[in-house]
Amino acid sequence: MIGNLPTVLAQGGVDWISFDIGRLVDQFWYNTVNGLAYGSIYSLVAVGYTLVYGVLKLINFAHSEVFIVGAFGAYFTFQFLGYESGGIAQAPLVETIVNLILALAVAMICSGLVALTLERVAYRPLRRKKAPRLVFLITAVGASFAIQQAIMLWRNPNPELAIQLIAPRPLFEVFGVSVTNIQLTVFLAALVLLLIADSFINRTRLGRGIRAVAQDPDTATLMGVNKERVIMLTFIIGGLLAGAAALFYIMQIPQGVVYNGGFLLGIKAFTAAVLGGIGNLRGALLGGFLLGVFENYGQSLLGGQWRDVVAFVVLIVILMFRPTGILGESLGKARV
Amino acid sequence: MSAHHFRSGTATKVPFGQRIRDWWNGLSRFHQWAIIIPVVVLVYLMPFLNFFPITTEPGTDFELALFNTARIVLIAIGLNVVVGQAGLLDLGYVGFFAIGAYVAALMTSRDSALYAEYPWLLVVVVGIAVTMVSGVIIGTPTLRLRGDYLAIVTLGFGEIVRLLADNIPALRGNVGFRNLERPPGEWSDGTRIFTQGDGIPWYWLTVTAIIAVLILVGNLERSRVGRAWVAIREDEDAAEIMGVPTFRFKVWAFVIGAAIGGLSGVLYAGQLGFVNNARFDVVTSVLFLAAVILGGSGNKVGVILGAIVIAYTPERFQVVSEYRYLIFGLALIVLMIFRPQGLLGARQRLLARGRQAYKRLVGKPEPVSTESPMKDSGKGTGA
Amino acid sequence: MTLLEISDVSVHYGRIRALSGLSLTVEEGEVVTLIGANGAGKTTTMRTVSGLLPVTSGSITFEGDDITRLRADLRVVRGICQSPEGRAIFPGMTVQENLDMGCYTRKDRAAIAEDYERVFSLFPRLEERRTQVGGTMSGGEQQMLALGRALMARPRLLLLDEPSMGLAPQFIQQIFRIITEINEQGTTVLLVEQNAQQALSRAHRAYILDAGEITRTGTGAELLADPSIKDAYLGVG
Amino acid sequence: GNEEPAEGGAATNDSAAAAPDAPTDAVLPAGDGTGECEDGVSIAYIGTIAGQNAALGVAILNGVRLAVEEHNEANAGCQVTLKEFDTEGSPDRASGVVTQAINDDSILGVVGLPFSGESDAAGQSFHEAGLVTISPSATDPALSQNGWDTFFRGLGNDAQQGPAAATFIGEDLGAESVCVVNDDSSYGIGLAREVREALGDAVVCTEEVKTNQREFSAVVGTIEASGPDAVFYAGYYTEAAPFAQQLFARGLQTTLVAPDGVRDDQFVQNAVGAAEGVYLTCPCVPADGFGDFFDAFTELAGTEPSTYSAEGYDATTVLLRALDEGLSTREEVLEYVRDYDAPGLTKHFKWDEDGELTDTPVWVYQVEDGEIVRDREIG
Amino acid sequence: MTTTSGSTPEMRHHLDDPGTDQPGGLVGEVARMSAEERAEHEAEVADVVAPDRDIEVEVGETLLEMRDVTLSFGGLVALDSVSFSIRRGEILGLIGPNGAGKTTCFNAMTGVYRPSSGDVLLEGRPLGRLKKSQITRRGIARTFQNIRLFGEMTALENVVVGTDARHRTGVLGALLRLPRHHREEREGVERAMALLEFVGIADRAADKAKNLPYGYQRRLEIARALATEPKLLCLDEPAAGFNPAEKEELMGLIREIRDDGYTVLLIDHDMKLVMGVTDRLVVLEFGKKIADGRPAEVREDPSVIAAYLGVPDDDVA
Ligand SMILES: Nc1ncnc2c1ncn2[C@@H]1O[C@H](COP(=O)(O)OP(=O)(O)OP(=O)(O)O)[C@@H](O)[C@H]1O
Ligand SMILES: Nc1ncnc2c1ncn2[C@@H]1O[C@H](COP(=O)(O)OP(=O)(O)OP(=O)(O)O)[C@@H](O)[C@H]1O
Ligand SMILES: CC(C)C[C@H](N)C(=O)O
Ligand SMILES: [Mg+2]
Ligand SMILES: [Mg+2]
Repeated sequence: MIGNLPTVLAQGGVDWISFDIGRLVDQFWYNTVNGLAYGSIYSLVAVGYTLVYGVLKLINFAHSEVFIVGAFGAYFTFQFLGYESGGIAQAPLVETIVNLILALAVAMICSGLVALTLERVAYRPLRRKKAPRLVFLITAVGASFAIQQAIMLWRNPNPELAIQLIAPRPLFEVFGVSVTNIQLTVFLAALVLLLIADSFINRTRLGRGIRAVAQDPDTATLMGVNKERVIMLTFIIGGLLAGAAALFYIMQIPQGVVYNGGFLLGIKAFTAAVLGGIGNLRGALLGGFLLGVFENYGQSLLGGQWRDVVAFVVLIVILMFRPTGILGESLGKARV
Repeated sequence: MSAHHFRSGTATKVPFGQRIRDWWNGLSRFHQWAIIIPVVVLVYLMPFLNFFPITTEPGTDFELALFNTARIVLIAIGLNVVVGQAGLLDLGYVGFFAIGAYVAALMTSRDSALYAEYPWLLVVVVGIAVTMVSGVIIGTPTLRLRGDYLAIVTLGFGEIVRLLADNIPALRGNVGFRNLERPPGEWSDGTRIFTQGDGIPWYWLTVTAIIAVLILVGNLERSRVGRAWVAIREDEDAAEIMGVPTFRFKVWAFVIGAAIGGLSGVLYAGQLGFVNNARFDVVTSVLFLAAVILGGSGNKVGVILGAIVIAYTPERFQVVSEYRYLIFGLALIVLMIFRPQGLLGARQRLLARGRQAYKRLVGKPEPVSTESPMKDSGKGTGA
Repeated sequence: MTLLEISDVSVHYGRIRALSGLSLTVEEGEVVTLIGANGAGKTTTMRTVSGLLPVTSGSITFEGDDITRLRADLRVVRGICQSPEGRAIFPGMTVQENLDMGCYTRKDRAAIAEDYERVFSLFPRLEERRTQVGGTMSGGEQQMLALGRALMARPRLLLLDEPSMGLAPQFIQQIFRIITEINEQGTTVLLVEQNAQQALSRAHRAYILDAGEITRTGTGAELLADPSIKDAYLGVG
Repeated sequence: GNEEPAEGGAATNDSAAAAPDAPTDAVLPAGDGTGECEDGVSIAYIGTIAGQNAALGVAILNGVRLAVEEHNEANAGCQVTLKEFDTEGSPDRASGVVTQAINDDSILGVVGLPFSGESDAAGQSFHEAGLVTISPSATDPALSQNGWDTFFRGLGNDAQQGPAAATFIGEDLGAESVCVVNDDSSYGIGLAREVREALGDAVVCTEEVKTNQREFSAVVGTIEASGPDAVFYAGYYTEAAPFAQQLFARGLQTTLVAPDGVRDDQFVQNAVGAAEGVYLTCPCVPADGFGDFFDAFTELAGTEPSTYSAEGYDATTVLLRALDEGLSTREEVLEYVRDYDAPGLTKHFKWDEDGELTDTPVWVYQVEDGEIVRDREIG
Repeated sequence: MTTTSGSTPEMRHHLDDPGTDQPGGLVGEVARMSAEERAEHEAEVADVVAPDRDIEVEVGETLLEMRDVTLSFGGLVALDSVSFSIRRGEILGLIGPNGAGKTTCFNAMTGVYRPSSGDVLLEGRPLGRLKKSQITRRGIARTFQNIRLFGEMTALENVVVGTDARHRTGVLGALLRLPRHHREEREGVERAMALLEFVGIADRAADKAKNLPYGYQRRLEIARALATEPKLLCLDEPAAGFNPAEKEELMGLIREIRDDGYTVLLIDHDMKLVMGVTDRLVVLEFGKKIADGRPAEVREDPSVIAAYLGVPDDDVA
């Protein structure tokens, strides 16, 4: 009976959500460290969304598949290098580093190629036909489906067996929280890659071309910018970074290279991109880190099942106050 | 006779959707009805056209496939109001569908603490009302956002709805609600009309709902409201400055879309008789969106076609079930590349009365097509 | 030498034909003006020359080479630059960055620095506002920026689509002075202007465009003197 | 006897109880070869085939296939078709699929549905359609309490498995503190409840995870904080594998015990090293003693029988017996099953009015060297 | 077609005797009507264009007042304590060098920007924090310097959107097609069509706005703004992109708008147009008002000459 509504809700009120502030405080630094490591992955993937969005105004739904193909690439490199799935490898440091760099290269190339192919096969023909913007969204979805399914048919729906190149090992402590070698590597490597990408976009001539196409493709052409090349370039950069993210992802979470494993991560990364201000590379970076960290805080405060809810609530709240994201251009374009 | 200098191009070919529309608009009212009525009859008779190549059997029960297709059509029509008309990119539409389904579940499943023997029609009304209210609740804070910021926030809300269903015990998560009540009524032999197994009554019910919704939504589109939506879609600032209370109309678009989504949620839950948290994810939202865009965002007939493609294709190819999503994904790409404006492009023609006014003032009928104002008016008479 | 030659070009927008068999030539070192009413096809012509619109028939040659199918950005490399109608500055870029875009295809650093000087001395407002975001500039300021940007490209052929639009009177005079000046320095100019009086008096030759076709051509002075032209484009009195 | 089967895939350790032999009087699918039935009669397997936790479904399905094959070979007069329906293992898909099966009039009996959640969602439909179902594996005790007269369970339920597991954890393992983790399925929730009730005060923490969850740091964190002697995970292998991995990656010193939903080689494979030493309870009877069945199954499926393969085989046998009698309506088959009273490979089949069996074993297995090996009978 | 090539004859008949040329198109249609028909037709058009004929026509009391309005963007003061007022029935010109703050003035009046200090008063009541759409309903309409039309809508629909500002039908009315809705729809469309004719682009009513040439788009903007039945019509550089002949027609059009009872605020850089049509001029420079008076006076004002007009140059004026 409707009369039960209060009871039902009250029961909920007591039961289903509780705020554990103690845990939030206790695990604050742990979450911060962990969140930053996770956030680096979001950031790297988010850049791909943001760049493509900037130039084509397209939410590239298939970017999550660009990512997952990179993950498979890295995974099979590990296998090729003779690492047994299952065990934790104990190779000498130098060898491990070389192998990691190798895997990084393969992952980046795989993702880059997929991104490029996508551009060629799914988007360029549409551009030629001057399709409306939303149509790209649908081919993106179609491509995402197709790639996922192809991987699934090839591999089967189960996650690949875990391979761990390096075992997590605490390196040092900050605020009483140990930072593992993996976390540190991932964080630093991601930061370096992001900085390179950023200076490429903001400092170089080609980067300026990208921004010009993003703002007004026709006029950019009138300035001598080769639009097609610029678009290709953004897909490649996005793909390369997603590939890097993929390697970092399997370093942190060895379990989970699975055909649809990119999906949720993709959504989170896109959320991060929007959070930071879509179209803005630094925004993607900031958004990724923020999202990673806040998710973890929320998880501590409310419990693991609320983690994703927290991510979206953070997004909504921030957009309420900054409707174009944290670093988004405010009204710059919308002069009346 | 006109100052106009355009000549119709010889090389350029007329797009398919345009041709259909030109043809349709060229028909008299009488002829239009003469086509509409048999088509509607045919639609109602679909369940009896259960033969190759239309049928989905042996993969899926044909009648249920029809119902599911109709259900997606209804959803697409609702989403089209939001996306196609008002231009609000909503990636969380499945949330409203979910709310409708959950209202039905909460009111009519014995697993629910709120269960009582409500008349089924009341469930429909409550379902729609609750989704509308949630449309307002979700719309009010988010509709100040523009474009894709709105898209991601709606996606977030859609996910939040799903995750709440996951996490609030009263909503029973994955376990779900069983044995939902169905509409009343018995055949003459005393068996229930609406059962889980028989798709036909459900299909008819949904088709009827679709027709009603089409009429109502059509009324809106041809009114100030529809114009306001398009204006907002085109240039929100300008619309506001031209006196259109944009925010209010955006919320309306959202709420009307929500109501239709809620209605189809109630229907879905009723037929299936079971509701849990599993089918309300982003992918489903995106599929709904795909239906709208595939058909031709903004064009009702197109959207219906799009929904049919989206819903029917996977059912049809259930037989090759392993490959069906691969086929489906590739089909989306190929279809879009071949028909980038959607199966039927966006509607564009003068308002009904505009045609009369135009004729009176310009002294000849409104040119039917959009692109060329002086369609095929022969060799221009330019100076 | 003929720098630009458009012969018998037709252009369509979907089913609409906007240019029908248009032919015109621009000689090296000339200022050529294109005049016509709203909707005559002036902008269409400019965009076609720049390569933003494909031709349905006819050909365009530049310095004797057929560029009909050449990509738009490569035409810029060859020296065709346009200041488009309605300014079309990059709204999210600063004034400085917008100007930088003007020399996207240039590599001669020293000359670029010189050109900055020149643009800034022509439009001091731009120098004051170097870091302002282009999209927030006033209409006239944006027009200055668009012109400055086109000048930064140091093209062989400069296409100006209504450069005086939105400018205050004292700037309009200046714009026309600049046109003459850069022309004297060797840049060929194809100019679309509604300020026909000024345009014609500055132009070596002019074309009258109507309904997608050239209806008259002659030297600037000839056309200025023609009463029917005067009536149609120069206003009464 | 106590001998190992010739193939000896499953290594037995010393402490392991012997696997039961096939009862000599067990009724087998082939029957006496005199079955007579109408043309075109069929039975259905409805359950996961390629969806969630597919391995569990496939293990059963192969048992069913084997039974039908053996039957058709032996009974020239009664050729039964097996129709397979994939529910993808999820309750929301099941309803639609079941409707389709119900609408197929040639289907006179159903083996399934394997999982409790989907059984729960679909049970009413079967009841309304009067189509008999024998589940070889669904263990949620509540399933038999819905008044569905078409529901028959071919094994013990979690009201037996739960307490048995609790006893095993408390007594055999000697754990004094236990964390009980469950997923969000009816099965996980129901089983965890039984286990918690039986464990009483020994339960020091309870956690819930979601279907398809892959990341368990929060749950593992809580467990770590409670430092239990043992962890009981009530759910399926898809989530259990990464869970186990992440649990032990933190270096927790605890024993993981999991139920039938985890008892599959996929778990061992997916969890990689983390599966080692994990105890798996299961109301399923070890099949390595059923020589002929074991061999025939291995030949047909290419793998050894696994969880509930034999139970699936037995359940099919019951339906085939009915068809051999020439029964041709759902009503008659239902009636036949209701009155059935005969031994099968795994146990004796005679259902009470709720559709439950009386004498049902529960076993515990352990992962040793990457193999799931039988340990002992616990209930 | 036999009109003088290049001009837009459709506008002619608003200005002078339509009999003197033989226009084609719409005008031709009108020309072929009999005298009474034509008179009737024009009365009809005029009637719909300005339904509130009883608006004060002679220059009357203050309609809008800018009171000490200051508006700054970051460090840049775009309007610096600007005060002036517009009287009912007048055509007021707002001029000044590029970047002087003219468009910003419009933006402050129409609610696009809020003044940092000071007030905008319409009919004595401050606009305060009214929403943009509410301000439009209160009676201020505008065109945009950078054209802002609804590109995918037809020209006619663009104008009908303007008329909607005066409609009262709600969503429910539209949903159920109540009689009032019917009436309002009919009136709106008729009025919109008449307005298109009024600005001279009726024959392109069925074209998508984005496909119209620049000059037509400007006219369409005017029609759309008029459709909201404003008390004050603000035109931001309406003549940009017009040739001198067209500008002249526009002058006639603006006068006619005023004669129909509207008050007009006009920004333009074309001195011939501004001097020819306005009753009064306000001059801004660097966000400050530097002059306010009749065109003839302002033209002679040395500070205005220095700031804006430059050395008088007949070519340009
Ligand atoms: N994108 C378009 N789609 C369809 N038609 C177009 C498009 N752009 C321009 N046109 C049409 O082509 C014709 C020529 O337009 P164009 O812009 O070249 O005129 P113009 O001479 O530059 O006019 P103005 O002086 O107003 O700028 C016009 O009638 C216009 O309606
Ligand atoms: N949003 C903004 N942010 C920063 N500066 C702005 C913004 N809007 C306008 N400005 C500046 O304020 C000044 C006034 O601009 P406004 O558009 O009002 O000029 P205007 O008088 O209309 O000039 P024009 O004749 O060129 O159109 C300009 O210098 C402009 O750069
Ligand atoms: C196949 C089995 C593991 C199924 C499980 N016992 C359940 O009830 O869902
Ligand atoms: Mg133009
Ligand atoms: Mg301005």
